[in-house]
Parts: sequence; C-alpha cells; structure tokens
Amino acid sequence: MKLELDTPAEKTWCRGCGDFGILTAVKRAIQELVDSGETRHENIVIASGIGCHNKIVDYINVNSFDVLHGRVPPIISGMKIANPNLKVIGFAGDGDAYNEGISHLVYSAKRNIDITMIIHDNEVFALTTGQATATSSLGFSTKAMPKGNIEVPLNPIHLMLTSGATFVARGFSFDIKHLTSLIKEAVKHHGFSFIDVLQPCKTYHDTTQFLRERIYYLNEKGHDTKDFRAAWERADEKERIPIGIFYKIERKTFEDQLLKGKIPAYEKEIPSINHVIEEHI
Amino acid sequence: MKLELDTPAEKTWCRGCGDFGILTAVKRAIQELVDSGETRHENIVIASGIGCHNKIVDYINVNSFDVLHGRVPPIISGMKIANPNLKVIGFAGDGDAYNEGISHLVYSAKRNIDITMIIHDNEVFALTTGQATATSSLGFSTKAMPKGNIEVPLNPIHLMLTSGATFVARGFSFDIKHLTSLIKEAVKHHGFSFIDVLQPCKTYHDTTQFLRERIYYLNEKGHDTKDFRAAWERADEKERIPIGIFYKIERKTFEDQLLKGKIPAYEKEIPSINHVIEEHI
Amino acid sequence: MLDEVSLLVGGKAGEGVRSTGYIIGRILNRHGLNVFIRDDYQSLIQGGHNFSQIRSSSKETWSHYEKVDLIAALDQKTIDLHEKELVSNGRVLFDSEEVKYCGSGKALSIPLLKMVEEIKGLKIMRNSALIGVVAYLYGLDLTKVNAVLTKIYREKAPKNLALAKKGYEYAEKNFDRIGEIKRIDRLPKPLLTGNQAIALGAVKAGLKVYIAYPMTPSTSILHYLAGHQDKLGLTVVQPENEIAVIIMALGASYAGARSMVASSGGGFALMQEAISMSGMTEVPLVIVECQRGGPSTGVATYTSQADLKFVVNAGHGDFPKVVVAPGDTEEAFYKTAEALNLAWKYQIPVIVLSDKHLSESYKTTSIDENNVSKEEVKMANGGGGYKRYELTEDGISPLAFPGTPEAVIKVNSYEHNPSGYAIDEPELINKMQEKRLRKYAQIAADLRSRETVKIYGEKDADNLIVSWGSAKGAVLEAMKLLKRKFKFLHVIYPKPFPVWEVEKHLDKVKNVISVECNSTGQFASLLREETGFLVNKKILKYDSRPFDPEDLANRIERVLE
Amino acid sequence: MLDEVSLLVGGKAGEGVRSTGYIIGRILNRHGLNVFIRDDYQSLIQGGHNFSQIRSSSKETWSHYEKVDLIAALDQKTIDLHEKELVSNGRVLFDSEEVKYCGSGKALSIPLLKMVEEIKGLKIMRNSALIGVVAYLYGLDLTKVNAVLTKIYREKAPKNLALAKKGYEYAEKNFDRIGEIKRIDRLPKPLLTGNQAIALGAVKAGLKVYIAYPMTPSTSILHYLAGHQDKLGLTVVQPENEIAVIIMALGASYAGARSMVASSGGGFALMQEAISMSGMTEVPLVIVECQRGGPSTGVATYTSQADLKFVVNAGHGDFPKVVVAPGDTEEAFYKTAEALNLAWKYQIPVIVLSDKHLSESYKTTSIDENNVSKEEVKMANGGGGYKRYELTEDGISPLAFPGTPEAVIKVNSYEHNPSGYAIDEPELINKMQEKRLRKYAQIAADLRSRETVKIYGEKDADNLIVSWGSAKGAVLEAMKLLKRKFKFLHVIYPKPFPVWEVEKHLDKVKNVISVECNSTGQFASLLREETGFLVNKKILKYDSRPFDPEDLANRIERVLE
Ligand SMILES: Cc1ncc(C[n+]2csc(CCOP(=O)(O)OP(=O)(O)O)c2C)c(N)n1
Ligand SMILES: Cc1ncc(C[n+]2csc(CCOP(=O)(O)OP(=O)(O)O)c2C)c(N)n1
Ligand code: SF4
Ligand code: SF4
Ligand SMILES: [Mg+2]
Ligand SMILES: [Mg+2]
Repeated sequence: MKLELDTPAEKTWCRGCGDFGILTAVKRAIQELVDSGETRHENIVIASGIGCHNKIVDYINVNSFDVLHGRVPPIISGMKIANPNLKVIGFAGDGDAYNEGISHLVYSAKRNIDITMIIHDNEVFALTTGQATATSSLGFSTKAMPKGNIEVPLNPIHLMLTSGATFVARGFSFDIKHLTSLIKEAVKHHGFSFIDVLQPCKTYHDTTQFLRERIYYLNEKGHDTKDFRAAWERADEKERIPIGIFYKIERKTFEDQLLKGKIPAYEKEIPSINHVIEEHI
Repeated sequence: MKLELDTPAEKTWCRGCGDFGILTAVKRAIQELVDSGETRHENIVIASGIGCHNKIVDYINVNSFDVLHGRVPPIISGMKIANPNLKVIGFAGDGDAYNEGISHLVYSAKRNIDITMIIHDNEVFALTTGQATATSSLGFSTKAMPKGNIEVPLNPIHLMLTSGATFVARGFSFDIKHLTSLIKEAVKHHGFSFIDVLQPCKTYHDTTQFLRERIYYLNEKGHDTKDFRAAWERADEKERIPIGIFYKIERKTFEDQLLKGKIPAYEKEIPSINHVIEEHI
Repeated sequence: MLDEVSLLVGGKAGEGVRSTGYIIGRILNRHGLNVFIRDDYQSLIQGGHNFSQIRSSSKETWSHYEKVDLIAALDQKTIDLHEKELVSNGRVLFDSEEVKYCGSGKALSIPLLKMVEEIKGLKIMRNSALIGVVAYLYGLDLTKVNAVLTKIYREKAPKNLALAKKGYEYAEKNFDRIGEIKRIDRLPKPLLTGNQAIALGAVKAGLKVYIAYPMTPSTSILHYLAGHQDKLGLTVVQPENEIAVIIMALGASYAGARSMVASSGGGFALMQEAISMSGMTEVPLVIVECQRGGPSTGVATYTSQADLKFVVNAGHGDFPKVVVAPGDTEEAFYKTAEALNLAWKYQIPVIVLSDKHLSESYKTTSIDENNVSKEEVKMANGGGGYKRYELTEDGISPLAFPGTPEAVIKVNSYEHNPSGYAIDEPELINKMQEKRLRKYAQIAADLRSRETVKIYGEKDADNLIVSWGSAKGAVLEAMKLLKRKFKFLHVIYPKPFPVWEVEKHLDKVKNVISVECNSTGQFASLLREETGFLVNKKILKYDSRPFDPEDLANRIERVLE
Repeated sequence: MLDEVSLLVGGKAGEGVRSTGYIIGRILNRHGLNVFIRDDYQSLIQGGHNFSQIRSSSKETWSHYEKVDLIAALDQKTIDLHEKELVSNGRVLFDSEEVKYCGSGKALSIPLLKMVEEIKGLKIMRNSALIGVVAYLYGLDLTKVNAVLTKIYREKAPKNLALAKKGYEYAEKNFDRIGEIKRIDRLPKPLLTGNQAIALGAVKAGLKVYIAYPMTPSTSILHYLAGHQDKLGLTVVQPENEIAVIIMALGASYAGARSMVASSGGGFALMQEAISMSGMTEVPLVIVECQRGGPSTGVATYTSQADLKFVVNAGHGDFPKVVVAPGDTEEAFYKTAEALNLAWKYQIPVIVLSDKHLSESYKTTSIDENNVSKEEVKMANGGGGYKRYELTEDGISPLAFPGTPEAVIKVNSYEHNPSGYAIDEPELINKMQEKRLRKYAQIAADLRSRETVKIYGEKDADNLIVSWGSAKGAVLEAMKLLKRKFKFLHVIYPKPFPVWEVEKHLDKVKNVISVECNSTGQFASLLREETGFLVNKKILKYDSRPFDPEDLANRIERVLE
C-alpha cells in the first residue's frame, strides 16, 4: 500500500540542497520498511535537532518530535525505553550531533540502544548562516572565524567505532538509491545504527562536485563489515571517499537488557505499595 | 627551593584511597617542574570537577579553581586562552570527565589546546556513594543499578586517541614515582595531554590488589609512542595492564594559532573604536 | 513518664552513625511513637563528623530539636561539638575505650568495643550494643529492638542481637533509666524520608519510567526506586548527564509512559532548556528539585530553600508550569502523586520542590494508598485526523501516543500550527500562545478543589506566620513553645500561587512573619509579586541548617518585640 | 518637503533584501537623516519572504512603522502581503519582469532585470538599480548613493554604480518624486544595530575575550567581533556548546582577561549552572541574552521580551547579579560598557538583556567613545597572604590574577572560607553568604549615580506608561501620535530594580499602563514584586513581532477608555 508520506508543509531548503536527497531516501525507506512488514506506519517515530536538517520532520507524514539542538539521541532513546515496539529514527545536523550533542551520540553507541541516527553532515552550521562545526576542515573560513578554522575535523566514523556503535555507515545525499538501502539496513539493525550522510550545503559549503568525483561503494569491494580495523582504515581514506556500511556487528541491546520484554508505555496497572511500606515499619 | 605546597585543609579521603597517591605525585611533579625552571609557582593553576577527586585542589598550595561537575577542560582552556603563560592542570573524576563532561574532553583533545587533564579513574561515582560511570565494567552492581551495569565500559585511551589528543598516557595512583614522571611529561608536552590514572576507590571499588598484580610499564618494552595503531592495541590489553605513555606527537596548538603570541590577560590598552564606527557611516 | 525524647548519635562517617540513628528511630516507631530524624553529614565518605538528631513523642513530631537529653557518642568529636546541646540534666553515653567525658552531664561509659570483642564481631557492630543501651535508658522493649535488628541485618542479625542484649543488660546493671516514654496504642506507621514518600507517591500516580543522574540530596530517590523497581513495576535509567536525563524522560512521556526525573539545583539548572521545551511541546513531565545549600556546588549535603524563585521562573519564555513544595513527608507523598496527575492532565512540566531537610529526614508518616489515584486525562478517541495541538476551549488538546493507528503525532519545539508543523505567522503564534496559556485557568480552577495551603494554629490570632516547604516542621514545633497565639499559613503551591486562599488571611492580622531558609526572603518576595503584600518581619536562615524549633520560637518572639 | 519617510523592501531570502534595505538606510543616513530599519526574515536560507521596514526622518527615529509610503517589491509575495500597509497615496515599485501590480497604490514598474542584462551583471545586482530608483523618488543625491555602494561593494562596485545610475535615470524620466525629505545639517552618525553597539560598548570597557556559540539573534555579535578582532584587539572563540562557552569565559576572567558571552534563551538556559557559579566564585562575567520568540526553540528569527523573569532569577541559590536591559542602540553601547564595569567592580555575573528587535534593527546612533571607560576595580596590592575571599566591609575582596608572585588564588564553587578552601561550618557559611550579599548594597549605591531609568514625555501627565527594553522605541513614537499627555518611565535595570527612581512616579498619576512584548506581563509582575504596585492596564504583544507605533497608540487609547 502506498503510504501517504507527504505533508502540507512547504519545503524551504535552498535549491540543490542535499537535504532533498535525504528526504527522498527516507520516504522510500519508510515505504519499503512498512511494505516488507518490518514495522507499521504508526510505529515509526522520527525526530530532529535544530538546523536546516530539522525541517525534514515537517516533510514526512509520520510521528515526529522536533527536539532541541543536539538532543536527538536522548529523545528517541527515551521513546525506545518506554516503547521498544517503536522504530525510532533520529535526524541531526553535524553541528547538532557532533558539537552540541556529542555526549549523547557517544553514549547511545556505547549503550547499543536500538535507535537509528542519520546525520546530515554538511560540515557547517547552515541554518545559523555558516559557521564551522566539528567536521569542518582546517582553514574553513566563516564569519565567526574569518581567519579559518584552526581545529582538525572530527572523523565521525572513527568516533562511532570507538564509542561502541554496532552499525556504522556513510551515505551520500545525492545517491538516493544507495542511501535508501543504507537507511533500511540501519533501521532493521537490532542495536545502535549510525549513518553519516555527506550532504552538500549549496549555500555555505557546496561539496556536490567534490563528492561526486570521489565517492565509491565500500561494500562492493569485499570490505568485511565485521572487521573493526578495516572499518577504521577505510574511514581514514581521503583521496577517494567510501560510502556504505563500515561496520556491523551484533551485541545485546540496552533496552533488551533493561526491559526484559516489558513495555512501560503499555503498563497501565498501578501496583499496591503496601508491601513496600511494610519495609518501613 | 622547597615550595610550600601543603595547605591547612584537613584531608578527608578514606584511608587507602588512591587519591592520596595522585596528590603526592602531583606535588612532587610541581616541585620538580618549578625546580627545573619549566614554570613558576605562581604560574601554575590547577582545577578540579566535583567528586572525591576534587578535594585535591584544597590540598595543594597553588592557584586553583574548583569548578562544576564535568567542566574542568573548558575552565582551564579559558585560562590558557587568556594567559598562555600559565601552566594549567585539570583534575577530574571518571564520572566528571567521561560522563557529565565528555564533550569538553573530546573537544580539548581535538583542539590540541595546551592543557593537562589528569583523570582520577576509579570507575565509580564515589562521592555520591557509588554509582556506575562510563568506565564501570559490565555487571558492576550499585544502588542505582542493583541488577548490574548493562553498558560496556568506555576505553578512555581509545577515546582520546580518536579525539586527536597528542599526549595520551595511563598511570596508577599507587605507583607514585612513575605517575610523577608522567605528570611532568604531560605538563611539559606542548599540546593537549591526558593521563587516565587508575585510582582504586577503597570504599566503592577497591581494585588495589587487582591492579598491582597486572600492571606493567609500557615504555620499558620498546613501545613506539608515535605509532597510533600500536597505542590503540596496547590500550586494548586486559590481562596485563600497561601504564605509561601510549601516544605522543607534536601538532600545532590551539592557542598558538589563535593568539599568535598575544596574551589577552596582559593587554591593558583599550582601542579606539572610531575607525570601526567610520564603517557604519 | 516522658512525653518526648530528643537524642543525638554522633561519630565519623563510615562508623554507621546514620543507620544507628535510623534503627533507634525504627525501634521507637515500633512502639507506636512518632519519630523525626535529621541526619547531618558532610560531603565525604570516611571521617568527618556525622550525627543524627532523633526526636520521638506520642504526639506528632514535626522536627528534630537541637537540645537533646542524650548524646550517644561514637567518637570524641561528638561530645566536644554537641555537649552544649545537652539539656541541664542530660546524659552522655560513650564507648569507654575511645572517648572521654567529664563534663556537666551525666557520663554513661560503656565498654562497647570489649563487648564486640567478646562475641568476635566487627567494630561497626558496637552500634548494636549502643542501641541496646539506648533501649534500656528509654524503657523500650528488647523484643522490639530485636525485631528491627532482625529485619535490617537478616543473616547478620544474630551477632547484632547478642550485642544489643549485652548493651541492654549492661545498662540495666549500671545505669538508671532516663525515663519511660509514654506510649500510645496504635499500629506503627511507616518511618519515611521525604524522598521515599516522593518516590512512592509518584508510583501511585502511574510512574513507569524514572530517570536520574546522581546528585545529593536527590540521589536517594534513584537508589530507592532502583532498589524497588521490580516491586513497583518501574524502569529506572541513569544516563550520561542531566540533559540526557530530562530529554530521555520527555521521550518516554511522548511515547506514553509516565516519567519523572530528579536532581538538585545544579542539575536542575542544566534542565532549563528542556523545561521550556516541555512547556512548548506540551509533553508532560515531573521534575523533582531537592534543594541544597547554594549557590553553585554550595554546601552539598546540607539544606536550603534558596532555589524557589529560580524554580518558579524556570525555563525561558512564557508557558504554563506548576511548582508544588510539600512541607512534610505526608505531603511529599500526596503532592508528588498530584504533581504527576497535573502534569499529565494539563500536559505541562510540574516541579516538585523539596530540600535536603525534607528529602532526607525521616518522619513517621500517614499514608493511605487508596487516597491517591491516577487521574483521567483527555485522550484522543481514534487516530484519524489527529492534531496534536488542536485548538480547544480549555487549551488542552487530546493526547495520543505513537502506535495509535492513523494518528500522526507531531510534536515541535518550534512554534507550530495545530498539526504540529513549524510556523512563523503572527496570528497563529498568538493562537498557540493563548491556547497554552488557557491551561493556566484550568489548572487554577482545578487547584481550587485541592489543598494548596494549610492553616494551623488559632484562627483568630493577631499574628500570622507564613512559610513554605520544609520550614513548616520547625514552625509547627515553635508554635507549641510560643506563648502568644499564632495562625500559620503554609503555602504548598508556589505556582500557580493560591492567591484565592492566601489573600484572605493577610489583612485580618496585625503582624505577618515569614519564615524560610534563604538569605533574601524569596518566598516573601513571591508573596509580594502575587499579592502586593509586603512582609516586614522576615525570619531567614541561611547557614544551610534547618531551623531549630526553640531558636525559631525565640526569633519569632524577637521580631514581635 | 517630507518630514519623514517609511518604506518597505521585500523579496525572497537570498535575494539581498536585507542588504538593500540596509543600503537605502545608509544612504538616508548619509544625508544627515535619522534612520531606523527593522528586518523581518524566517529561519531559512533561501526562499520564504524577507522584508525590511525603513523609516527616516530629520527627527529621532525610534521605530519602524507598519504603514509605508513606498513598497519596493522584488517578488510578487511582497505586494500581496504588504499592500494593506500602504498609505492611501502610496506607491509600489517593482521589477516589471517578475511582478505584477494593479492595486490602488501608484504602480512604479521598472525593468530591473533588463538593466542588469544590459551591463551583463548578476541578477542580485538589480537591487542597486532599485536603490537608484528609491534615491530619485526621495530626492536623494546620487553621489551619496555612489559613496555608499562603493564602500560596501569595493571591487564589485562599478557595475552596481552603473545600475544605480540607470535606476535613478529611469525614475527621473518616468516617475514623479514622492517628495524631498527635509534634510538636516549635521555630520552623519553611525547606523548601528543593537548587537553592534553591544559589541563596541564591551570593547570600550575592556573586553578582551569573546566566546560564543551561534544562536539567532545573538550570532551577529560573534560575526561582528570576529570580523573586527584585529582592529579591536580581541580574541574570539567558538567552542563546542554553550556550557563550554560560559565556562571558558569564566576561565578567561579568572586568568585576568575581561570576557563576555552571548546567546538567546535556549543557549542562555544552558548557562544557568555556570551563572550560579559565577555568583559563588565571584568570577566576573557579562552574559548577553538576545531574546527571541519562545518558549523553547520558539520563533527563532523573531522577537520577544518573554525571558525577563527567567533572566532576573537566573541561577540557583542566592547571589548578587545585575540585569540591564538597554532600550535602544545608544543604551546598548553605554549600558554594555557599564555591564562590564559592574561585573568587574563587584565580581559578579551581569546580564545584558536584549531581544531580536533591538539586537538586529538598525538605528542612527550617537556614540562618543570618550564617555565610557574601563572603571577601576579593587585589586590586591602584592601577593603575600592573599585571600581570594577576604571578608571586607563592602563585601568586595580585592582581586588578583594567577601569575602574581606569592599570591595563591583559590576559587571555589563549593562554599569556602576566605582563603578559598571548602567548608561546611554554619558560622562561616553565614559570613560568606553575607559577604556576597553585601555587594548588593554597594551595587545599589553605585547605580544611584548611573542612569537606571529614563523619563520621557510630560512631567505632570496623569497617565504613566511603564515599559522596558526595546518596547521603548514604539512607545516613544506612539506618544507622538497620542493626543493625551503621557509620562513615560523606561526602566533600564530590571535587577537591582531601581525602586528609588520608580516609586516616585507611580502614585502621582491616575493611570499606569505597562507595555511589553510577552503574554503574561512579566515586567508588570516584576514591578509588583519590587514595589507592590499592581498594573491594571497591561498592553501585551506576543506574536513575536515588535509593536507598531500606530497600533500601540490605538491600544493605549483603548485601555484608557
Ligand atoms: C542550544 C542551542 N544553541 C544554538 C542554537 C542555534 N542553532 C540553530 S541551528 C544551529 C546550527 C545547526 O547546524 P547543524 O546541526 O549542522 O544543522 P544544519 O543547519 O547544517 O542542517 C544552531 C547552532 C539552538 N537552536 N539551540
Ligand atoms: C551537575 C552536577 N550533577 C551531579 C552532581 C553530583 N555529583 C557530585 S560528585 C559526583 C560524582 C563524581 O564522580 P567522579 O567524577 O567519578 O569522582 P569521584 O567521586 O569518583 O572522585 C556527582 C555525580 C554535581 N555536583 N553536579
Ligand atoms: S543553507 Fe545549506 S543546508 Fe541549509 S537549506 Fe540551504 S543548502 Fe541546504
Ligand atoms: S570513596 Fe573512594 S574515591 Fe572517595 S575518598 Fe573514599 S576511597 Fe577515595
Ligand atoms: Mg550542518
Ligand atoms: Mg570516579
């Protein structure tokens, strides 16, 4: 059944913005995930931080939570803890996920909570008119740093590998077919899944051409997604830029261990506290 | 000249606490750093977070700032930016540095700002009477998690390597001689330096014996401190536990690039703004 | 016959002072008596000086008293520091091997350590011998002592029982009784801390997810709920920091589980952005703030009421919120339950404001779980065409949770239209802002049928004491000591401030005296903001200690002079 | 001769609407006229609908006006949305190739795009042609147009100059002038936004380190100071998040550099714990809070005054702080300088409270850098025996910075003794708390000699308007339109609230009307808290737009009926 995933909200991204590609891929992935019976329309929740990327929640007709800047991982983690039946997908900017909210990202990976984080990585704070983020390259000049960025960029794949993520991938916003399949895989993965999406920002950091010239498919080249070191090294590549799944393993999830099958959101009964009060007499 | 580093403050750590070893090592290191002309007594500033560890600032007669839980890296970074002549040394608990304040730790390393972070890593929130922290092992049972910790522990060495730290070391609070020399090296290092100090907590997590049996000196075994991968692998060891310098390289520091020799704290002149106002006419 | 007793147990951290005090309290409680225990300890794990002040009476015990008739000293410091607090014919009980005493009180020297040695026990067990002595001194039943020790020490009980007996018998042989406490014939009530009552109250209003990061004096809620998670059907999580705590909790609320968080001032400060978001997104949450000495890290293990205005004004922007400040353990139970109900009924953040003195002091408490319930909330019926922020007359949009077929539940921290999509248009902004604020009127109306203030004392007294939160206990005790007549108005809801109740008391009296534990008179200032009334006689305490009833009574006398 | 003009430039984001408005403003300013520009834009980078409202007059221009005599439309939406704002004989200027207009106003159709093609320019350059047309319509000098364009476009200027000329000549040929603005003979003053004035004021009081994380509408301070860091001798840092921002800044202050940070409500919310620490540790800092529509993420690019009470009560616990809320760009300059001086003199956190309307609107501003200075602070002389928290009569302990030989400067977020070591003892807690609070008396005394309020209008009027912050501009303009007599009390310092000034105005009048941009009347509530005075006639606006003077005048009339 074709889902009605469009919304009345007018799209306000710049022409040529990579966010359009992500939007298309996500909608396709949702359609396919529902079609395949992986989940149901009403059990999907998406969330976003604050930035250009965050408008995506307005453009998809599913449950959504537009949370604060940097706080996507905890909001969807809370949902998952309350109701593990939900499929929760978080969208965050690079500024959002790697600057303001990096602690949460690291901890979500460490916990291996079954959430999916999709990062619109345009290497810039776009909505606030272009400042350097964690992933901006050295020398990147902005109004806030006219002399250029003096911090080495963070490697998100490395960070996630180090933090214990069990699904680490990279996508490209203009390779919609590939991205769609990554998103599907990520959502299906039982545990913390992460996709750093290379997303050209037409206005403040247009990498469209640069990326088109360098991108290749990691998983076509016999990369072993269980090999931590190989994943690490592939993420080091700079001349050519691999997209695909760097790493994927299975590990007990946080909510499975925490809840042991319980679903807090469905528990309607109020326990008697008399047996507890007894302890205090 | 023997510095007067003792203070009137009564020591309130538990008998046998690893913090005593760190205190002794730090005082020795400070004495030796001043003796060797590396810095002057009045140019040293120490800072701490909140936890048992934080009492160290009360026990050393040098400039100090007992800041908020988790915020040691930014407070000493701010000092360094204002006055790069200062030698700033931060003390933080594992809870402090890896839970509440992990974002700052990652960014300080990324920036390679010339500060030193010494972590009292007792794998527990001690002062709040024993809860699991980032480094607590799986299954570690506490009053807040009676069924045991369900998160895999963070590897601080890996985290710092990933974040771009240029000096990454591990010490043991009861090997005072070794720790003293590590601290000296760290302070002398021009760039971000980090020491994870294995610190037994007598009361909530007594690892004294466990550690004494397993510790060995990394740098005695021909470890190449410029080799990232070797550092990574050594940090993976669990049967025996290496202490020493895992990694040490040179990279431009943040404040050198930012300040280019300027010392904001010394600049007393107020510039005329007339030439700027001109731009607005 | 003693009408009431007041004693102090002191020693170093790590010597079991707090649990000794607590056990004595439990034993007294088992005799059908009322008990209040205040624990005084520092931010350290071993050493320092800890003490418990225990008060017991057949009448309601609202507070500890600084004056005590017995000091039980595990170390010398206890005597040195507290001798001045002894009543004129008071006694000092101590371990003869570790402590010396030759003051004006009656010295009761006991070879506690020797007793421990005799049964090959651990040093810490001497406390049980001390408990035995105390039991004898107050004419308590050894069987009840044994019952409590058995319940607490389980497999370790036998040695402790033996020591209690030794202590009791030693005392019997060597000392006179202080007296026998007048007992009352009733079943013992639970002896609870404010934090335990908060935890249990939340559960009775449907709490399912509790999330917290440790911070004194809120940590005991975390420990208590984690320890009872199976019995109480809870999920308990301790995330990386306070921001994660509150955001996760909001995620849980959004997904359909009633959730709560707690912290103290510093951790609560980190939650401000999210509290404002709770207001904007209309995702309900209860936040417990246990105040401690401040500002900043402050005096971590001591008390204060200095976060009131910060809490009342929490979060940027205009949005409806509720702040409730229980004054005792009983209110802590009922009002926390009420807090959850209000949060979910009105889809707002509700803050339960406590402090170290309430959160960690024990009090014999009346709790009837049948008096609280999970109240009905306005739920959407059916999912089709669901609008999360539907404009309604009462401002409350029907709730629905993800998983509801056909409902698309869009929640937005950005200003939004009724469907939850971001908007910038002035007319819609007005509408949404007004919709949210309309809930205030509903809440105020609702609160009129709940207890928002309590009145004590003489209805027609000329002197009115106003106070809030845990200062209540000392006020009630002080009133017993005062000769003049007083009326006491205790405000339970700082926000919305129950002007409808408060205003009717203010101008009928000659004097209005405010009592609170902070240095600027925050409650008095709130009172003025809400009613215009200027309190001239402020009694403030800001040494991070709670009021002592006698001292408070004196200060009340003095301000009236 | 025109006494004043009011025009609107509108188009899509990315089409250069804001800079066109700004350039027109600069040209008017160059003619010695006063100018006020309000920019209206959304939280998006391309598309949407942006517009600038420009007002110019030989008299002081305190505000934009919604009513305009000219609409310059770069797109159709501009006309559709704003036609209703046109005065009865107004004109609509538009690009003949992109826009159609056949309304009641006079249509001025210009082939802007064609002009651009003729000189092989970029589409965005058509704005210069439009500027030329506007210049002609108001009788402005083309030489001044050229001067401004040259200054702004530098190497790109020639094509823009050519287009301006084309536009001017086209207009000359085809249109009548709207009129000539009455010029005044004086040197042009700078045309500044509130944020630029804040930045410059801080520099003149000794700012050396500026630290910020981007957040609308505070980001332009970051951009401005970073852009001028060399000229102004500044170090500018953009760290990982707002918590790092404020803690780093406190580190810089501790180390001896005057520092400042800025954010909007959400980022400011994240700084609460550190603000309390600034109070406790007595490490000075200036925090600029630029309010935007709220709560939460709110209406990110629009204005509001709804953070007042949150800001006044910022940080947990009792500690002295100052909040200053400038009402216009001039005050933004002087009061920010004052904020730094107060922060360092009293070693406290000082908050400069602005909002989008003040921070981002341009106003012709009088600034004399000689009227501000870095004021003296109490420094320690010599290092020996230095005690950071020495108990002094005025509560101010002499400052010293690390690097001072023999001084050991110990700063502590925990309660501490005069030397800075952590303590728990009640007597010392009292002393330190009182020491810190004594500074309030000093600050209040100091403020009595500074401008804490401003009075406008008729001294003996029966009607008093009270307001604060950027609402001032609209109030002053509205007063020009009102027939009745008004006195206007503008409060610049929300904390400490200047009761000594305010109280003398309140009871001499018949009506008190409060005017502010929030939905609960926060200033009125603060006024009551501080003076007991209850404002009955509140004029509130909370659609995230600033007041329009005409609308405000009507509302003032109405509340008085
Ligand atoms: C706490 C907080 N700080 C700052 C902001 C301002 N802010 C809004 S969007 C944004 C940048 C977003 O950058 P990124 O996450 O990379 O998203 P992008 O715009 O590039 O998609 C910032 C800093 C905010 N909304 N909240
Ligand atoms: C914002 C904030 N949250 C929580 C606390 C409470 N707190 C004080 S110490 C501490 C734990 C410290 O653990 P760690 O940093 O490992 O230090 P340790 O006590 O083990 O030395 C916590 C959580 C606090 N002071 N501030
Ligand atoms: S500014 Fe960049 S990221 Fe934002 S919508 Fe435009 S192109 Fe996309
Ligand atoms: S609790 Fe642990 S870390 Fe704290 S002082 Fe005692 S032994 Fe040391
Ligand atoms: Mg980005
Ligand atoms: Mg620790």
